[in-house]
Amino acid sequence: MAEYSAFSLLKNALTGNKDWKPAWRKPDPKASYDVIVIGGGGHGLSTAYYLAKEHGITNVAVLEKGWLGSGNVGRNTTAVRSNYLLPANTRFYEHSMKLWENLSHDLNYNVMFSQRGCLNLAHTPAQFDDLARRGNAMRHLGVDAELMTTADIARLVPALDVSGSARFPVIGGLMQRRAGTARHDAVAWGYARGADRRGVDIVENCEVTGFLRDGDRITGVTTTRGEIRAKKVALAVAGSTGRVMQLAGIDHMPIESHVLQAFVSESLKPIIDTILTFGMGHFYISQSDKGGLVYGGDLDGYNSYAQRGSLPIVDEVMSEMLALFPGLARVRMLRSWGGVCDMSMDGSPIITTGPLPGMYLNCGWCYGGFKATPASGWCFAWTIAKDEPHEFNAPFTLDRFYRGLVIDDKGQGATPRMH
Amino acid sequence: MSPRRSDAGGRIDRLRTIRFIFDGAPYTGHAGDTLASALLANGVSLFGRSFKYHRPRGVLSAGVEEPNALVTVLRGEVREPNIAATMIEIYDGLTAVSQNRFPSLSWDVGAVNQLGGKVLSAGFYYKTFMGPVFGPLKGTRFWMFCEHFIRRAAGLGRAGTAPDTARYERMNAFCDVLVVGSGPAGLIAAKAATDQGARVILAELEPHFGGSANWSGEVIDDMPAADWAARTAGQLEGHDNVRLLPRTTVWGYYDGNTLAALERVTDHKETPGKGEPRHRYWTIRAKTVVLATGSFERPLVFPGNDRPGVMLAHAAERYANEYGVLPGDRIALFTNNDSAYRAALALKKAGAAIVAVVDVRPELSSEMRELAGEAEAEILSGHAVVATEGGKALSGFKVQRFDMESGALSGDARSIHADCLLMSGGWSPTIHLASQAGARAEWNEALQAFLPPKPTQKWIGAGAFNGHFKTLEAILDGRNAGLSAVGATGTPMAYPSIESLPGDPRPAPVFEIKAAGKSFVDFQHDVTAEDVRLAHREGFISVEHLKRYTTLGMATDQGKNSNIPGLAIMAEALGKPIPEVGTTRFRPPYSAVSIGSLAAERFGDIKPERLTPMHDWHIANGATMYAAGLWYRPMIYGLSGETIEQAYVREAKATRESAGIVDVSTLGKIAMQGPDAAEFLDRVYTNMFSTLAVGKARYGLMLREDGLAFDDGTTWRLGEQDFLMTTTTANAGKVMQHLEYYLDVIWPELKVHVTSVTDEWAGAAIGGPKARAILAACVTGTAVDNATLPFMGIVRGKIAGVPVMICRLSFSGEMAFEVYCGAGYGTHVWEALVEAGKPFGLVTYGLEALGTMRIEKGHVTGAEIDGRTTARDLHLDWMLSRKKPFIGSAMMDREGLIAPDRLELVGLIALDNRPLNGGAHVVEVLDEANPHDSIGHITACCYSPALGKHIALALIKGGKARHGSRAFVSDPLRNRFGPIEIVSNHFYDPDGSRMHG
Amino acid sequence: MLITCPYCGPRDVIEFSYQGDGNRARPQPASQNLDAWNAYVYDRLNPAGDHNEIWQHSGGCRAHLRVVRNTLTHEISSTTFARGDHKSAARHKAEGKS
Amino acid sequence: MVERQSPLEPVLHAGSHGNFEHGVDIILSETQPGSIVQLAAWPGEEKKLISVIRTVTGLALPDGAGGGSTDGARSVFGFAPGKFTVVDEAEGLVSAFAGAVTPAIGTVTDLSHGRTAIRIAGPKAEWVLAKFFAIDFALPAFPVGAGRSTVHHDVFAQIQRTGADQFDIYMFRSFARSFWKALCHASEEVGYEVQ
Repeated sequence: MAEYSAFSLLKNALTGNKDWKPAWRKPDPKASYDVIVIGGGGHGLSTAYYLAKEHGITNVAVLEKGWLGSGNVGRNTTAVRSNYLLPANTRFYEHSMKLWENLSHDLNYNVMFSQRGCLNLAHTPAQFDDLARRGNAMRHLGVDAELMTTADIARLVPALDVSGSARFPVIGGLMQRRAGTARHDAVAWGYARGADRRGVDIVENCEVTGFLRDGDRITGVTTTRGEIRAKKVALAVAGSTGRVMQLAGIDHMPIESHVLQAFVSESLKPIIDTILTFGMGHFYISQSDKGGLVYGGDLDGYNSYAQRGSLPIVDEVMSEMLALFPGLARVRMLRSWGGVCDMSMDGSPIITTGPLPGMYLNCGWCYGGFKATPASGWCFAWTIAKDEPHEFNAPFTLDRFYRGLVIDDKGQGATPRMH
Repeated sequence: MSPRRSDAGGRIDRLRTIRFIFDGAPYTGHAGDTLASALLANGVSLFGRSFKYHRPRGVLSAGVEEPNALVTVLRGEVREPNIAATMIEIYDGLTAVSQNRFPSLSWDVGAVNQLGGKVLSAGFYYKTFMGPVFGPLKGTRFWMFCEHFIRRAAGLGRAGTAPDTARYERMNAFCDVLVVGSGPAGLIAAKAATDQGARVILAELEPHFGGSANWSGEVIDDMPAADWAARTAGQLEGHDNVRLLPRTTVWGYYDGNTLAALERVTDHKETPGKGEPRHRYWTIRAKTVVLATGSFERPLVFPGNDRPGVMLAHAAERYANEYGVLPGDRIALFTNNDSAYRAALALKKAGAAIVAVVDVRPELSSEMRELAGEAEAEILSGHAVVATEGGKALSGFKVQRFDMESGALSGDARSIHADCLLMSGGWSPTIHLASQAGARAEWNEALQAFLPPKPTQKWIGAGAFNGHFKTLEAILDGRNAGLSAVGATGTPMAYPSIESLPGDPRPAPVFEIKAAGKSFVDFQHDVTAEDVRLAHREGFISVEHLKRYTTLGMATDQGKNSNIPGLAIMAEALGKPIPEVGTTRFRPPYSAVSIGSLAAERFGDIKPERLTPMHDWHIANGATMYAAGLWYRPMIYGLSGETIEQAYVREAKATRESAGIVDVSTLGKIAMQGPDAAEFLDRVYTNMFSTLAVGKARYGLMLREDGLAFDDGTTWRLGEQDFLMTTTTANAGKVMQHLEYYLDVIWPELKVHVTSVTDEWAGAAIGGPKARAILAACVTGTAVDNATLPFMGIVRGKIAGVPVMICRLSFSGEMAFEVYCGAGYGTHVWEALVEAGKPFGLVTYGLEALGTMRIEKGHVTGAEIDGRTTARDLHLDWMLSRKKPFIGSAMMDREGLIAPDRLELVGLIALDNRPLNGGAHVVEVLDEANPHDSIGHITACCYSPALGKHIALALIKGGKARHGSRAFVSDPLRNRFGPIEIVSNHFYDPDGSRMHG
Repeated sequence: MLITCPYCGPRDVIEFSYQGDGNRARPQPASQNLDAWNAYVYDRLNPAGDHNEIWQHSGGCRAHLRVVRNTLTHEISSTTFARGDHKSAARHKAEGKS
Repeated sequence: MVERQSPLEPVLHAGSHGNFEHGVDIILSETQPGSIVQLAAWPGEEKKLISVIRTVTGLALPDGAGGGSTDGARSVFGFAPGKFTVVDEAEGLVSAFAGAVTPAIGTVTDLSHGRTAIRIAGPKAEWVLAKFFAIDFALPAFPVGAGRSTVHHDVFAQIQRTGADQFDIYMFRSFARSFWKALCHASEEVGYEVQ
């Protein structure tokens, strides 16, 4: 398939854009594959891409029950960062960051990764110390981080209320310059196109309805488009993990499904040039290239598979937004949507072999899934190809909870809605 | 009278002239005008610029769906961007400016983008800007360089940074019936329900009730429809069981029949009344909702359909009938259905010349031919518009023969001179709220529209919302809806007499005329029919992919104009019927909602302030306050010229040398009463409480169920069945919920009541060598000597006539006492203690000195009990009873929780005598350039007056085993590196001789 | 979303706090069965459909409730006191019916 | 006897405020009762507790959740299963109950200092309260005497309707000043008087 470039754009413009080919094929599923990846979201697609690219495994099908990227890859606030507290998380997300930094070239698809920085605000000395602890932890793992004074912050985000009279005055912040935002849909489409070009079958509108078993071993799946056998069946269905695992007869998991809402304002001329997070509540905001303010806050806080938000969270998020940006009261919220998150018991993901023979599991992304997309696929592909985890995902096991080896960045314990 | 204004008709008040400013130029209009109608009346045709190509745009509609005529309203420094001119009621002094143009609306350099035309096709961003693989612009740099310019070209209006001085308010409402929309259907529904005595709310997003009745020109019950609507609304006003909400957009349909609505209370006023909110955010919990939200007219897709002067047919009809404004002198219509003919006649009556009616349908009904004849309009049936002419204003258009079946054009193009072209592509019911409520719309082939889904919540549809476009149907619908909403079955009513023009609501299935030139589907985002077909070629065929790839439907009108045409074009490309392409599910909000209204009462007041009883005293006595959660606590009581460090060092020093007093009222306090209270405490604390004697207190530790440390504090046994538990300030709420959960869900058989009494008691901790003497000097009714009041003992007495409870316990490490009294007496007792302390050199101290002394003692707080540490990590394992199970006991010994490499609490001493920083890390091997291999971090630090050193508490791998060893503090963030000694966390008076006295 | 507290009546979800999967059984306090403890603390039933949940009416009477709620539609089919039926609750239900 | 200090003292400005030119529709005051007591019965003991309340206060509790009554000087209402708030203008209500409510019946908790009582009265009382609390204040849904437990964001409140257009709000003392300010702010629109 033709490379994308400024030249190909010009050439096609001259021929009235008549010659563009589909970004990915629409094949019918074959009877069997080496690997089936369930879930045509960011993680499933990147898994297929890296299976082909890094491990030469191309006899692969990605099965998507709806349209490609209909899950959280298309429903998030597009933040990419590796500013975690605990080493296991920082190492993993930093690997992801490195993949992000070359992703557009790698995929020959502009995912618009814009490293405009991510700034966590502190409002009390205690919070500032916590941010310093986190920033130093990052620096000791070779990840960029710096503290910012209120004056620095005022220069970077003039619209922000940094006055001492604020209910929760800004006293400083932690900045990761290499963090940024990307065009979420483009990530799904870019990986899809990349995987497709390497021979992976991407099968949309193909819902998995059950698993084929040989004793304990998973040997394939039944779908709305027929039976498909495979040596290895990999799940990348964060948000629906509970439902799909039930098809495999596993109804208890260290996961709850929760709705996370996101919001977009009407298009505005540039006013916020970084990603910003509030310290006295749960609020984050950035501005898309189209000019919409993209922001969100807390989970709705109860189990749900419905992509429907609840009103109290809307109010909460908006009031936190105006606590930081009192000048934006007359800006208007244009769209809202809800994504279903796999909330794990410690706020960290699961990327592992098993729990059943022939099965591989990638889930528990809470709301860190988007930024993880490259590393998640990369590590999952490794785990599938080699039947053992890479050191980056070795800590993200399923049994870590029982063993007391949790990776709890927020220190909230087994209360998923708090992570 | 301005050129385009008829001298009679409409609901504007011609006697009231209103002056306003648009793009710096002064204009006049009349009371009742919108900015759009007033500007049209002044002959203005250019309203804005499109998003991508910066094409000149006029006004397309007359309502909330307007995609083109967006302006920024200025109120002094405060800016309100992206407001549709069609929704702005003019008032004296209204100032508005156009958007997304530079330097001016008529000369916009951004228009060069139009040259880029085909290159800037859908998805072009994804295909380029990747930049070089090597060199300085590799990675993301090249894209970010380009992005800088792209971002500045994009975006619509500019938001202000000046704080909005307006107020926003919330209103909670409950009703039997919420009626959304006040057209004939909604009005009658509201009336029917109201007459049955139900609690009714009627919400109308426009300033006037009546909907289409205000401009249909029909006659209902022998009076003009507009008068009929006004009369009906008037009748409703008479009842006190109905609330009428004009200017109110119901924008969200949430679970449990909870609806969200925005009332624009004062946007149309020059100055709001005293205390009047700008917006009122209604949260309405309705037993039943009547959806009478009407329908939208659809544009037709043809080359040049975006030129200023091209408008929706009904919009022109509205401007003529409702505002007495003619959008043009020589008007033509282009339609695929009958509704446009009524518009033609209305405009003719208002004084315009109707040059032609272009209808894609080969055959027209005799009624339509008569109407066209009455309008003296040439009929061009079986024709289509293939181009429009003119620059920033329409001067004419071209038509060709058109075959509806094949879509083929034939014959020569003929030019027709006109300054206004009206289009009608059929009507789409406004089903947004029903869709939000949770169900999927269904395609109706005859009406070529999506009709409301089966209700998933308690709502009933009425009128055009149901696809019942005739006023008579709407009124019958409305009545039935209103009645069944309250479970009534009224007597059959006499049909209202309605004079309306004939017309078949069924449009021809024609959405696009394929001819050379840009045909716009999404006007604001400049999405053309070609873009839709390109998306199809590239495989973005699901409706969601179409939306995301082309941005169709993502403009501020949220696809109200573009959804169906876009779907239709994709359907044709796929050779599938429209319903198989699907419709996107609508989500809140129905139309954009001010963020201020959503923050409502929390705008400018995000969180309540929590104050201790002695708060005012602290302020009056020079305390610098510190926000601890919602609480405010003294940080220091600084003397003039003192730095924070000087102040806390002075306070801590004085406390250890003589005495100090601190406000501890914020500590969580929970009354725990009942026969099983002691047993319950044994289960929630790691240590034993059933053995605690009445009149004694004990320090307790709680774990979480997973075996990690949760919270600590002292609990006082005031009676056999009566305990007072104290918690940390930060965890008071969490601990309360924790206890309630176990009593309610896990051990309901336990007879224990827990009540938050945090606010019942004022608390003061007074400590230091002189503390006992100070108490002795002011306490009456009890002795405070060692025998009467031993360590952890409790006595009751009086201070300055007020009953107090005194417990001898120490956080500072000195001989110390906590004095509790009724909160209302807090300041009184505090002042008495301070007074009594004067001869002894008593100081008041704040959180900084408190923190300093606790670090010297090595006590833990939230910085160490951070949700990741165990009792062992904190050297509190001596508190883990082996005699009984307690919450967390079963899980606290799991492999990961006893691993040797866990972070353990230690003390640190800076060997370079320089200040340490909280959050600094600790390393064995110092590498300032590339710090690595952290073995832990500092949780709290201070200058210790007692030791004369800079010290810290830290969580370090290996912990105790490292006591006496050396390491380095590594704080690259603040460039602070240096040698430290790792010691026990008990820096000061480790054997506690001072507090035991 | 509205939750009908057996004591307070229908109240907005803003008054409630979610306490999670109501199917979990806590082992006897003295139990040494670590797997049972782990399952209790970490494993959740997470059905797509009716779910038996614990909520606290923390912004009201503070009682804990057992709620059966559909996780696909958020429809609530039953709400009772978690600690078992209570006289005043019975009275409220009666009023509700009448 | 020592004066109890009110948390509202510095912010309670007697007189008319806001949009009062056309008369005030709201009257705000702090009732400063001498006693606020919480009584809680063990499951099954509610009836006994209710009769104790009757003997001590002379107030009969109507049947039903949230039921309550008031005689002006004394008020009582249920706010949770088996739990009641009893208020008296005079001090000493705790000791009155201490003996009467035996350990077998339930518990007595003194909240006389811990809760602040704010009274809002006037034709717009329902309107102003509806700005804060998501409960139905209409008379049929919230009869005179009845009590409700509810919350405005972080501020818990027990509200008793003590008249057709009069409500008494009991809230945590530490939040009272903040809430009072908000209440005044919300009343400006209709004009209010502070007594």
